[in-house]
Amino acid sequence: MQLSTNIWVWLGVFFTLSVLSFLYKDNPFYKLAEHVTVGVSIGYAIVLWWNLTVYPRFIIPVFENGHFILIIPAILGLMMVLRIVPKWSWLSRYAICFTVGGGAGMGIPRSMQASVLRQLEATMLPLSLNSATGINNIVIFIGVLTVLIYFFFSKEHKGVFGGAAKIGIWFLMVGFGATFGYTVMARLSLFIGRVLFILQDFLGLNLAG
Amino acid sequence: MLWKKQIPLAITFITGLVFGIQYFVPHRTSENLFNAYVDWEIVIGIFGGILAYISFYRAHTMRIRKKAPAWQYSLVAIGISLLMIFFGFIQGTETGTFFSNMYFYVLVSIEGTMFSLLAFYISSAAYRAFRARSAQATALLIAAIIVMLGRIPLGEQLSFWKLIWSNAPSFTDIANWILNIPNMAAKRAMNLGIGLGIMMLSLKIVLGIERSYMGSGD
Amino acid sequence: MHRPKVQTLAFLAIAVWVSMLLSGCVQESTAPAVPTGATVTDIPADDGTNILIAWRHYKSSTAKQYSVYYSLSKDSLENEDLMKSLTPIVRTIQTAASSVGDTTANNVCDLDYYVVLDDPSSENPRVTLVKATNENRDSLASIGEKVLQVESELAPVGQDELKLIYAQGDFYRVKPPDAPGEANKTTVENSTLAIDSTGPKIAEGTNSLIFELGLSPAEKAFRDAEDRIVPFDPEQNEFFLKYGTKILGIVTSKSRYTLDFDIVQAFIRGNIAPGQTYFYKIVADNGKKATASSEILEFTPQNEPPIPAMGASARWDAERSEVLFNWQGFIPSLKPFRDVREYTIHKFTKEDSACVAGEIIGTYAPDFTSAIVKGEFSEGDMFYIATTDKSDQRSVSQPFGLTPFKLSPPTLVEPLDVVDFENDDGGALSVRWGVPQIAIDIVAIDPSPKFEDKELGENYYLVPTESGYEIAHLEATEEMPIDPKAAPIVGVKESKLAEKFDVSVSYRMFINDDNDVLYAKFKLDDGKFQNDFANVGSFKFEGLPAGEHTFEAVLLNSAGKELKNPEARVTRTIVIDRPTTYWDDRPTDHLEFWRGNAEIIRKDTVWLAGVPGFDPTNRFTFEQIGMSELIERQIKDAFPDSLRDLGEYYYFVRQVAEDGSFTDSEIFGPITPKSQLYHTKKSMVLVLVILFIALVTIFLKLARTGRRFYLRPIAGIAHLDEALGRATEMGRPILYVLGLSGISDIATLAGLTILGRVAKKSAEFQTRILVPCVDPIVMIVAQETVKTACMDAGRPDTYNEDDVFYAAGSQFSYAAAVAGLMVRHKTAANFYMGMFFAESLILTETGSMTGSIQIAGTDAVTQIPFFITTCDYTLIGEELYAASAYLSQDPLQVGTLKAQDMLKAIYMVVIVIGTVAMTTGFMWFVNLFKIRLEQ
Amino acid sequence: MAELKQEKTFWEKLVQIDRRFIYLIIALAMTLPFFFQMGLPIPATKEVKDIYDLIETFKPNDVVILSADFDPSVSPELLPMFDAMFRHCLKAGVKVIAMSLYIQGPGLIEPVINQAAKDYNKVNGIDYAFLGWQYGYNLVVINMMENLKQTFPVDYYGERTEDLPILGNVNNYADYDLITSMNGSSTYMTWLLYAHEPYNVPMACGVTAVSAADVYPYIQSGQFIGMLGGLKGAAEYETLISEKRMATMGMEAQNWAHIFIILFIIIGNIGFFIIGRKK
Repeated sequence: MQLSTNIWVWLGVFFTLSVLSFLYKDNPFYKLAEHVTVGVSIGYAIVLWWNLTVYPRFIIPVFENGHFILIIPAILGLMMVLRIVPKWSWLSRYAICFTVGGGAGMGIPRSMQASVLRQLEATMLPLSLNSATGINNIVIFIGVLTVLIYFFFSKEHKGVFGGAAKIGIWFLMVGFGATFGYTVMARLSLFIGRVLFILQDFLGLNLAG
Repeated sequence: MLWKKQIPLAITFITGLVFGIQYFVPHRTSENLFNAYVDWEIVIGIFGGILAYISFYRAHTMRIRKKAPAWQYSLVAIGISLLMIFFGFIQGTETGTFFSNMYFYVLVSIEGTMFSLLAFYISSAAYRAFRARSAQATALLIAAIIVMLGRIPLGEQLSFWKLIWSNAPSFTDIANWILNIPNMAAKRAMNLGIGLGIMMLSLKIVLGIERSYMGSGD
Repeated sequence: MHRPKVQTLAFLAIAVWVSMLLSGCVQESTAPAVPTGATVTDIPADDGTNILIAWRHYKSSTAKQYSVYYSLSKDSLENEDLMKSLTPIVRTIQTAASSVGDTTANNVCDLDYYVVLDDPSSENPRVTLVKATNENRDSLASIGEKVLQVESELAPVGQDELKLIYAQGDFYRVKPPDAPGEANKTTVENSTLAIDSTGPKIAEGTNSLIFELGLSPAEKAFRDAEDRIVPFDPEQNEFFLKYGTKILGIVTSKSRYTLDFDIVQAFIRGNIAPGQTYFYKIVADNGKKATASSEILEFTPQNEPPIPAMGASARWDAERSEVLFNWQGFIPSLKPFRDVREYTIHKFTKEDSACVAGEIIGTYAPDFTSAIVKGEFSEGDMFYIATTDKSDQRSVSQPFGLTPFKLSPPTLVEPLDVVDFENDDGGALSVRWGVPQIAIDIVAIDPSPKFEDKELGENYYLVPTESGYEIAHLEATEEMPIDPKAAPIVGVKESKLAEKFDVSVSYRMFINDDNDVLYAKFKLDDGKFQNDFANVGSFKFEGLPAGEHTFEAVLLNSAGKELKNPEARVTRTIVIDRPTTYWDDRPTDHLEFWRGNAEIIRKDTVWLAGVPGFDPTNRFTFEQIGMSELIERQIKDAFPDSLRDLGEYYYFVRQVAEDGSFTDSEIFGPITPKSQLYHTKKSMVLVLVILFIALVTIFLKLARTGRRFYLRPIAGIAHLDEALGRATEMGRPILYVLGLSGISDIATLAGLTILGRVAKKSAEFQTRILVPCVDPIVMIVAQETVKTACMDAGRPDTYNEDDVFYAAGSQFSYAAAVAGLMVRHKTAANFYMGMFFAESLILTETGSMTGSIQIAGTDAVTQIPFFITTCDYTLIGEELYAASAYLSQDPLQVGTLKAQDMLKAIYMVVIVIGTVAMTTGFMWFVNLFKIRLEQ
Repeated sequence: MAELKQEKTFWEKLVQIDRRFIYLIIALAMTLPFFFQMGLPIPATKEVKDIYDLIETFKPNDVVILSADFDPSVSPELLPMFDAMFRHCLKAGVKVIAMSLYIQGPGLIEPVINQAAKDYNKVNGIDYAFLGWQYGYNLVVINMMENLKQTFPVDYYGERTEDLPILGNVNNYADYDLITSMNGSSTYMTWLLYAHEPYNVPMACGVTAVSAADVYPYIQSGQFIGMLGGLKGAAEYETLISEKRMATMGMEAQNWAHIFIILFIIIGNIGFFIIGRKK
């Protein structure tokens, strides 16, 4: 183990600790970290924004390849910026509506295909009792149906319907359980990532061994 | 009124309609229209980006001018962002530059750690708050525990019953089954609902029923 | 509070950065290496407009970009300003990520090597490394430099003050590894180990042998020699790769030698004239204003005559009175530079020994390499093939004679057709042929192979032979050293035969888009048929007993019916008594596809003497666009934009037999690709979308017109009131959290609706309600909501604006603030209605510690579980919307909800029917919902 | 009131234990294991293996697109995935294209890419391409399905993409053999909607454990070939390419962290019931 000599690593550790200090209570170090993030990410964003989009996708095409038509969307884009000028903010709507409308229009049939049709198709499975898959398929069939019923609001949960809804809630709970377990895992992984950073990059321990 | 509401709504409706239909039309013209639209959108968005940056600087300069509580932080934020821009353009963005170091060691450290706080909150919540309040909550917790055991290497070792009956399913197997069968079923049903919700929202937007995206004001 | 502390902090931070800017952020730019070793290659047999220039790029050089300037006049290269006017060929160098600074430099002082250069004056001297001995050390020191370090990884340039020398030489550092390398294994299938009087033998058998081998003598010698630096020896290539590390850089006290370079190539294509002499110069640029340029060199492109046709043959079928000519027209790798106008086949006569005046038998476009000529031929006829290029240069093949032969032209595949590609933007046509066909492959493996160890004596070696391996008993002696390829046998294992096998059968479908084929169903021995619903393409059988087994597979159409044609069914009976692989042979129709189009042919200036451009009736003006591949029984001729919309396209298909004889189809066409207006495969989506829109609009209309719909009571609402009651009893305030997201979020809106209800009730009970907000807009709306609620309750006095307030802007600060709130006010009931993220944990945990009743409602799937386990009641997902709709009875919300319900109902029906159909193998319904939009 | 004064029972004390104590335990549980590694095997689950196997079947000219659609907040989970898959692609010698729909993505993956390139001495632009980021989420996806080089005129280092040898004949959807999006939210839906569904490009995804459970429906429906779920997924992939890296190491800590969380839940609930019964 040898301590890192890289000033940046030290900086990283300093901020890691400043953020962790929030566990004790909200404090200036945490606030500093919070604002540094904002600063860095904005600066970072602006540079990439220019290097990777504005320059190659607008400046070059328009001023070198002469696709002047692109000036129109550019103007629309600038109209969007007018949002911050209360008097002119309504102008931004033209750009926004153009964007949002198209997006919405594209979305409907595509979601229909990807998250409805394909999903329905995948739920049509051959049921049978004499093979593991067959039985699993039965479980899936019941599961999907009953959960759909649980979220069906036009009929009171009574009788058979109510029974189905009850089964549905159990499926939901198992599903949420899975999410729960996985989420716990995720949260822990995040901290482990930081621990690894401190142990390896900062303290320079060789853990792989 | 007309200029501020009707026409924008009309634009939404028309673009929505056109590109809804476009999906079903493989014809060249429709292809070209689509691609042109996408190109335009990208340029619009690129310039829309300015909005975010301006509002950032506005917000913080405001705080500094107003000497709002803890305004010094805004000073830091602005100062650092300017530094990033300066070095990003002067020195480039490759590994080892100020720009990339700032990003990789500072930003990543901070944001990474911020969310890793949750590791602690979740552990104390696990201890003090996650309660099997009802049969269903119990089922949830049990499923969760199985998944948690199934997703770690140790899970195999902890499946003690395998000592007696060696080809019984281990925690890992059970977890995988839960994830692939009941969980899958439940999530599919929910996704169907969510998908509906999304389409519903899009439709309302196209039909001009949902307008909140247009921002406040008349 | 701690303002001063904060101030100092902030400025301290700034200071840290400023100091950092000064620390090592500055790089001085080192000039790149002078481009050297330039070579010029004139592309053979081209039209003299192509030149390939290659030179060395040293990896440690800072060169980022090379520009090759060329011109007819020398001085335009000498003079900077004139050079600016030239447009160079630019090659950007993709530098391998220059390492972040760490180099695995290793010190080799005590190895005592010296660098000696062949001629130090040259730009890239050749390095020799000499190991010093006591005798020659001093002399070496005088002519060379002592090696301090050898680098297997290039250090970033400009690190040290050493003189950079770009040298040549290929050396490896070879260290004897400290660990003894583990024995490598060789398996010999289908054999047994027979041990007789003469010793062990590898005999024919059903087992497999695994030999554990020690290092071969040669390898052992190489590996165990002392630590050394040796020039690379291709003979021992794999040893070098295994035990050596390539040396890329050598460091002495004075200089840093770089040995590692790439060859960079630049093409000059077109815009140079044949026969002219050009001058050129290569300029290296490091992207930071520092350049280095080579001296001025020259090249002269030539328009060579075409390569004469090779391997020409004439196979004569007397009774068909046909001759099949075959020739190798052009070197395939040079195709892009092909300069051929036509091939002509001539009769060869003694008189015309110069091959200039022979009678022409046929003329063919450059893509052709074979032709069948009808006519009367006689023994002893001789021919030659002349190749003419676009500038009328001509070269002729060796004269060749007839060889009697039985031509067997294949019968053309049936059916065969050229169709417009469906559902596209008119950018493709498609050639399709053949009937649906299936082939199966069977792989049987021993799931748990058992081996027994065999005993062999000392000094047995495994010697590779032509046929395989043999075991030899060898003793190394002075006069006869052991064959270096032979490896000492450390151990032998022989497999025991298995009784049970894992068998996987995979099938292949040979089909095209015109065939209506779904997948195969499959039968083992006389079991039941099973369908491959999931299109896995294979079936697995575990623990299949050894012996004879019958596998049957048949293709099904989209209606789940068996295909009738015999090719669509296979029945294979094979004996499985050892690990086996069986392969059905694939259909072997070998097709060539030829396309003709007036525009394209002109574009490519394929042009026959006497034939003006493209002629749809003359096959020899067509160009070949491809050959048939194995599985797909169709080719998609998708036109790049340059070849689109060029009017009429013609095709013909040539089917070639094993022996090279062929049959041509009739010419298809004219065909013009069409741009479809409707995508037929998306019909189901269309239906559902229309249904969706219809339902939504209808229900919204109805709801607007005041029609009341039934909504089932949501259990959660009852709990809300209960919690309120409890709060009132305890006389403690209640807390209402609207979540993190903005006003446009449906969840937030639902939350606000419910807030209205809660606020109204709490106003009636005169219970204080706290609403901390994140989003300013949400806050304003919330204030309005609460205010009106108090009005409705007839208790405007209970409304206190400060109770609906802005807590904090960022996620965690907000969580902390609200948590504090709970503790301070000992809130009796907490409501969480809206969109939540990770902070939900912090809130609900504190809530449950303060022992308040908690009721949550959100559509954030990842947070719901935490609410369920920490709250007394949770509105899950859409229940939240439902609750809000139920409370507000707002037509918009209710209508939406009803429409969604209707669609859900439809989903359920579809799923049920579909499942039944699938279970009963009633496929057509399921297929309505199968949409696969092909690539 | 009287009740409050009453002496606290063992369980009450245990349940109301100071949270910082719990923080300490869990912090140790996530740190110490690195010093006492168990090196337990991490067998790959089907979802992960399927991706690996597919790439194994690829030929040198096949194209794999790895899209790092995430930001630092989730990088501990997703970066190892990217790392493992990127390395596998280099190893398998397929053309691999790294990109990101999130502006913060490129900065994260660049060091990883460089390191991997160094370890396998592969060259940018020849063995792999790093296109960086482009504005427009779904627009980028739509656009690159039709024309990659127009969508990304330059790569992350500002080289014109036309000049990159690797992209020589990589132009549109027809040339992509696998797209894998690592994302911390549901960006995989964008890819599903605009890449997989219309063009049938094979897709896989790497997601944070948080959203992993929601992806299974799409695997079962065959829309995704497979999925890497959280750190475990990454670790499994590392096992497959037999390289012990960040994720595999992380699992050492993950083991104990999970065990302790489970213990917390159990103890907490026992306490809850005992106290409950007393009241």
